[in-house]
Amino acid sequence: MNGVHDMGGMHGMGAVLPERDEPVFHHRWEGRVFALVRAMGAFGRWNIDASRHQRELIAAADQLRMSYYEKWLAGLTELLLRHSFISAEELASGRATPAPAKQSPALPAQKVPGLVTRGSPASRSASSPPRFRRGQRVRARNLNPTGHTRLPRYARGKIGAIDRVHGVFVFPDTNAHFRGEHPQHLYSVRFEARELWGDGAGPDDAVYIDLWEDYLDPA
Amino acid sequence: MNGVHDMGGMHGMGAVLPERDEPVFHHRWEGRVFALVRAMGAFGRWNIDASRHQRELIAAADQLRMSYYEKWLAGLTELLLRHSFISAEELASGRATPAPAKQSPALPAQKVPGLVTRGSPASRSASSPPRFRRGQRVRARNLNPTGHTRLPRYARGKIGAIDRVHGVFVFPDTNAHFRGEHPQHLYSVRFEARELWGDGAGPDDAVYIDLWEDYLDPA
Amino acid sequence: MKKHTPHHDGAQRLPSDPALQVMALESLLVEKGLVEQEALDALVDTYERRVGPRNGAKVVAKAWSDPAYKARLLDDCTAAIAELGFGGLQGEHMIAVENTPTVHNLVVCTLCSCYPYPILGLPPVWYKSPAYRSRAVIDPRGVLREFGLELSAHTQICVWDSTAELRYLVLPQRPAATEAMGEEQLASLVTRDAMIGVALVAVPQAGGA
Amino acid sequence: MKKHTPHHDGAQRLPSDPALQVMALESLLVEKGLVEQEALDALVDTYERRVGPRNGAKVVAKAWSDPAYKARLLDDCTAAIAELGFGGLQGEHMIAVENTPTVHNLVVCTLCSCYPYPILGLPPVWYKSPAYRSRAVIDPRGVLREFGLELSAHTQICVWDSTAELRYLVLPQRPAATEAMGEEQLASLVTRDAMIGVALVAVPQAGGA
Repeated sequence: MNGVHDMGGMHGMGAVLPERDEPVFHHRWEGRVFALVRAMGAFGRWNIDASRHQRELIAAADQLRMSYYEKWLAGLTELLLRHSFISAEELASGRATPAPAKQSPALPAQKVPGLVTRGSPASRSASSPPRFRRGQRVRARNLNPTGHTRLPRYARGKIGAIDRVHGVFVFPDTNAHFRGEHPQHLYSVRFEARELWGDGAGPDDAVYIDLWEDYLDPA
Repeated sequence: MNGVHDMGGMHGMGAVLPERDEPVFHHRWEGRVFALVRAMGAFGRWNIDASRHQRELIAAADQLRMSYYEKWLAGLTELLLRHSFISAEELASGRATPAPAKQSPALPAQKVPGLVTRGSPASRSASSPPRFRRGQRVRARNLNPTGHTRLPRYARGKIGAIDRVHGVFVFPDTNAHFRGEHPQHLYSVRFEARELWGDGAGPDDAVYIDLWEDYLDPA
Repeated sequence: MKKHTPHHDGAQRLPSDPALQVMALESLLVEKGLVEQEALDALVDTYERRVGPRNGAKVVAKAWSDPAYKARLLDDCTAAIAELGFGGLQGEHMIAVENTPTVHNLVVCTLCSCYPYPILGLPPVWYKSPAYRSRAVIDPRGVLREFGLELSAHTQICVWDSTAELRYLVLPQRPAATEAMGEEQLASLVTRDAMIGVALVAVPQAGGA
Repeated sequence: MKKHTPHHDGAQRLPSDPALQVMALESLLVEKGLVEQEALDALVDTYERRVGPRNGAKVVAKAWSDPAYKARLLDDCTAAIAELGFGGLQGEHMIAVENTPTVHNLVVCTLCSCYPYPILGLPPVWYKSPAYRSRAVIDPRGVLREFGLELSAHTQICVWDSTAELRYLVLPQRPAATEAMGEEQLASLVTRDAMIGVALVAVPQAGGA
C-alpha cells in the first residue's frame, strides 16, 4: 500500500536528533512490548510480513504521531484479536473469560536463547535460475498494490543495475496476506541518486534496494 | 516539498464520507478564520502560493490530524507573525502592545463585494510563444525541491500529452518564496491512468494535471 | 488502533481551542485596526448566503437549453459564467469539462483543496479530506462507488487535478425526459455533486420538479 | 460512594497509557497461559545486557586485524559473524559493506526500521524516526551533516535501504595510527554509529585507549 510508512524521499519530517547514551528501552513497558511481540510471534500464527503490514494499517495521522513501540503495541493487539488469542471482551475487561483452559503451551524462558540465536531465516531453496545477472539493467515496475509490498514508491519506474544476486527469499507481498510464500530470487539493485531524485542529487551517489524478481523488468 | 499534503495516490486514508445537508461552516469560528484569511490577504503582503506553502509546513502528523480550517488558522497565524502584523507577545497576551497607532487601513466592509468579484487573476501577458503544442508528448521532470511546488509526486517522470495550452501564469515555485512571479506557459497534460499507476488502472481512464513549462521536457 | 491514542492532546483543549484562538486573534487584529468586523461579517455572509451551487446549476441549465451558450461555455468558461454575473475569487480562470455517454469527468485537488467558489461556493468537508484527495486520482471508480455511482467499464473516467489557478466545472449530461423543462426547472435538478463529478443528474420523478 | 471525577481521568491517563495497556495485556496473556513472564524477562535481558554494538565492534576489529577474516566477512557475512558466535533474530542474512577512501556506506530502512540485532542490538530512536527514514535516501549528505560528518564531494555515498530480510553492517575504515593496537583495543574504538554509517571511526587520542 502507498502508505505514510513508505517514507523514502519525504520532506518535512524534521531534523534527525541523536540521543546521547540512549538506553535500549526508555520505559519498562517498551521492553515488555518488545518481548510480548517475540513471545507471541513464536506461536507461528503470523509471520514478519503480516506483522509489518498490521502496523502499516494504523491510521496515517496516528502512525506519524505514535512512538515505535506504541505502533508495535497497536499492531500486536490487532494480531492477537484477529488470530483469536484474545477476544475484544477480554481486552476491554483485562480478564480472561472462562474457557477450555490453556490453549497452547507458552514460550518457556529456557527456549528464549534458542529463539534469539536461531531467528527465522527467510531464504528458501531455489527451484529456478535467477532471471537477472549481475550488472544487468532493470526497471522497477510501477506497482501500486493496496496490500503489503516492499517496493518503495521512490524506486517505482526507475532504472537501476543488478549489484548482487542474493538467492531465493520469501515474497512479502503474498506472505503478509497468508497467500503463500511464493519464494523467488532477490537482488540488490543499484540506483544512481540522480535517476531517483533528479539533477539535484549527488552525481556519484547511489541507493541500493533489495528487490524481488516480481518487482523487476529488464530495461 | 515532498510533504504529506501531496496526497495523490496514497492509500490508507479511509473512506470518503459525504455529509447530508452539510452547512457551509460547521462552527462559527470556521467562518471567522475564512474571513480573516481573506481580509488579511487583501493587504497583499503575501500571495496564494506563500499561503499554501505555509500550510504545507505544518508538521506532518498535525497536518493529517487537523481539520481544514484549523490548518488555515495555523497558517494564517504564522504569516501574521512572519510579516510583522502581530508579535509573538501580542499573540500570547491577546492584547496589542502600545505602538505607532494603526499601521494600515483595514479592509472596509464595502470593499468586500469587489474583493470577491474581482479575485486575483494569476494570468500574465505572454512574452514568448509556448514551447509545447497541443498533442505533443511531454515528460514531467523528476524534480524534488524542498520548497513549494505544484508538480505532484505521482506525475514525476511520467509521460503525457499536452491537452490544452492555457496561456501564461505566475509560477508558484518562485512566487511562494517571494522570489518573483516568473510567469510562464501553463498546460493541461493528459496522463493515461496506466502510465501513472501501472496495469491495475482502468485502460481508458486518464488524469489531467495543470503543469508549468518548467515542469516539462519533450518526450 | 483508533482506541490507542496515548499522546492525544487532551479532551479539554480540543473542541473549544480553535474557537478561542480565533476569537483572540480577531479581537487582537481589530484592536490593531487591521480588520473591521463588518468586513468579516460580509465575507462570511457572502459564502453562507449568496454564493453557492445554485450559481453553477444556472450555468448548467443554460448550457443545456442554449446550444450557443454551451459552445461559449466550453470555449471560454470564465467569460460564459461572467455573462450570468458569476466570477472572481477562486474562479478567476474557469474551465468547463463535458460529460458524454462515453466520458465522465471528476474534479479533485490532490495538493490542497482548490475549488470553484463563484459557481459552487465553499468546498464540502469530504472534498477537502485526505480520503478523497488521495484516492480520486488512483481509484476514481472506487471513490464514485462510495457515492453510489457505478460507471460502466466502458466509460472513460477523466480526473482533473486542480494543481494551478484553473478551476473546473463538470457539465453533467442532461437527463432524459426533460425536453419540456425550462431553465429554472432544469437548474433545480442540478446538484453540487454532479458539478464536481461524483454524481449524475438524476432523471426527474414522473410528475416531478 | 466516591465522587465521580471524570475530568481527571484524561489528564492522568495520558502519559502512562501505553504502560497500563501493556501491563493489562501481559497479565491477560499470562492468565490465559499464553506467555510466561520469565520468558519475557529473558527476552528483555538479552537485548539490554547481552546483545549490542560491542558484538559488531568485535567483528570490525577482527576484520581490521585479520585479512583472511575480512575477506570471509565481505564474501559471506552471515557465516563470518557466526564464527564469533553472533547471528540469529534479525541477522539471519547479513551483508557487510566496506567503506574506502572514495566510498562511504550508510544503512537505513525507509519502510519500517530493519536493523541487524545480533551485531548492533536494538535500533536507537533516531534510526526509527521519520526524519532519518525519509531523508537518508534523498539527502544523505544533509543527514550526515546533522551527525557532524561532512564528507568530501568526491566521496561516493552508497545508501543501503533494507527492504528485505538482509541486514547490513558497515565496515568502517580503520583509522590511522592504530597499527600497534590489538583486536580488543581496536574494538573499543568502533562505535554503533560508525557501523550504521553515520560516523567515522575517530583516530584515537595520543596516549589514549
